[in-house]
Amino acid sequence: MIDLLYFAWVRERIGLPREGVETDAATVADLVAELRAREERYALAFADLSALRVALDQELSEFDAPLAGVREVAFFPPMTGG
Amino acid sequence: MIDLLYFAWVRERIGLPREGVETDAATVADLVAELRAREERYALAFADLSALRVALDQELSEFDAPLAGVREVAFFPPMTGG
Amino acid sequence: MRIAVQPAAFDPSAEAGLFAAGVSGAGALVTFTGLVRDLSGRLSAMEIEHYPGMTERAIRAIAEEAAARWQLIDVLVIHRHGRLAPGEPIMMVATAAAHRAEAFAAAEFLMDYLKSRAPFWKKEVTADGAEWVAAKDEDEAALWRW
Amino acid sequence: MRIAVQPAAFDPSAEAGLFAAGVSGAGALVTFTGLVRDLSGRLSAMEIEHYPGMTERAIRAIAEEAAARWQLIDVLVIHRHGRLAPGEPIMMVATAAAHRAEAFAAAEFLMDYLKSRAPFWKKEVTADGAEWVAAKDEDEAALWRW
Repeated sequence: MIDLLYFAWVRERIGLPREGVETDAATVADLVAELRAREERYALAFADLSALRVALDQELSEFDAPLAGVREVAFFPPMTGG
Repeated sequence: MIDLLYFAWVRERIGLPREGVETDAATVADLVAELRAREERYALAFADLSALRVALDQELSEFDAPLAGVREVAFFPPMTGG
Repeated sequence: MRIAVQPAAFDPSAEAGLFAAGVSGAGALVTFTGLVRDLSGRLSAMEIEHYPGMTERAIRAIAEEAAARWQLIDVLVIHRHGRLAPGEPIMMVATAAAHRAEAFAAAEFLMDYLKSRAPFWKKEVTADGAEWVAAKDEDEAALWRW
Repeated sequence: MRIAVQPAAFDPSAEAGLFAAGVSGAGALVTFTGLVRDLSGRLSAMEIEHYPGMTERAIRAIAEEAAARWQLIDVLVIHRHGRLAPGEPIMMVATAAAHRAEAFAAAEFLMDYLKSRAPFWKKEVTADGAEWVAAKDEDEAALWRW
């Protein structure tokens, strides 16, 4: 079981901040493909990966990164702090 | 009559902060030549012009600048503010 | 090194005073304060979302990178989240070093990385609704100079 | 724009607070504070000589040049002269702008020019005597980037 976290407009489009999923996805991109296939709101949130960032266990990562051993995956738009 | 001002080690070598001079010097360099010829302490203070800066009427200037109309000439080492 | 991620308002000048008082041997102190700007004249609030846990980690990693690159005597980062009013301080950084070049470079580095690599997202709230602030290409480009 | 050349001690964080309170519409505030460093462990005082009249003119010209180069909402420069103790603030600059890049650039520009173009001379006083601080080549070189 992996925890999925969503922030900013990703959270708003999907309609929840966090959920647990059971998945055999090998990479983040595989997980995104599973999520897109679920429902329209996921397809919409993940329509353009270039507008998204991903963190694995609270470290910024890439969409082709492996998911083995990962407990927490967060999806969000580019950050706008400072 | 021109007011001469000396700062930092220029002031210390010459032994006074300010004096008035009557001069027909055309440029700062001519004035420096006159001062050097006066006394050892002036010769010492003006030995190396590359170690000195000059301001004419409170604006940084050059040693080849003309003195016509100038009322105040200040000699000092490179500045160390900030 | 102090890193604070908090909903509470803070007083940047008071924090700068505390920071300065805790530093010894510095020749140069630099502070940066970021404030909520009301560009449209209609901003009612700025809402800042963050990723608890990752935020502190990311800021600490950025501050440690700064400390590894420059000889810093101390570093302070404060960043708010939650709902802020126009004009309120959003965040500040402070750096203390022997020389001005290091203090300035470290403060600018911290700001550039906090902008694009710390997990905060800003939303502008006006009477007409709310809109997420888009990341600027120039902010991403600013990272390339380091 | 406030420029103060004074023998009196000042509190940089209190001045930063006043500066911030007087600014409206800024997104970015930068402050720099320079402090007397005791490099040898034997410094009893730093004496700062200046050229009354020219000092204010030179600083104003530098600040006006900064205001012409960058969109600044406000600028503050405070510089002490006379006898200072180790650890005391020598001077500060503060800049307020819409964006961080302008506030940082203007503050660094002000510092680089104040170092080498404002008529101040520092003398370090120790138990063994007093010595004028030599200008550094790197401070002159710093002007070339602007």
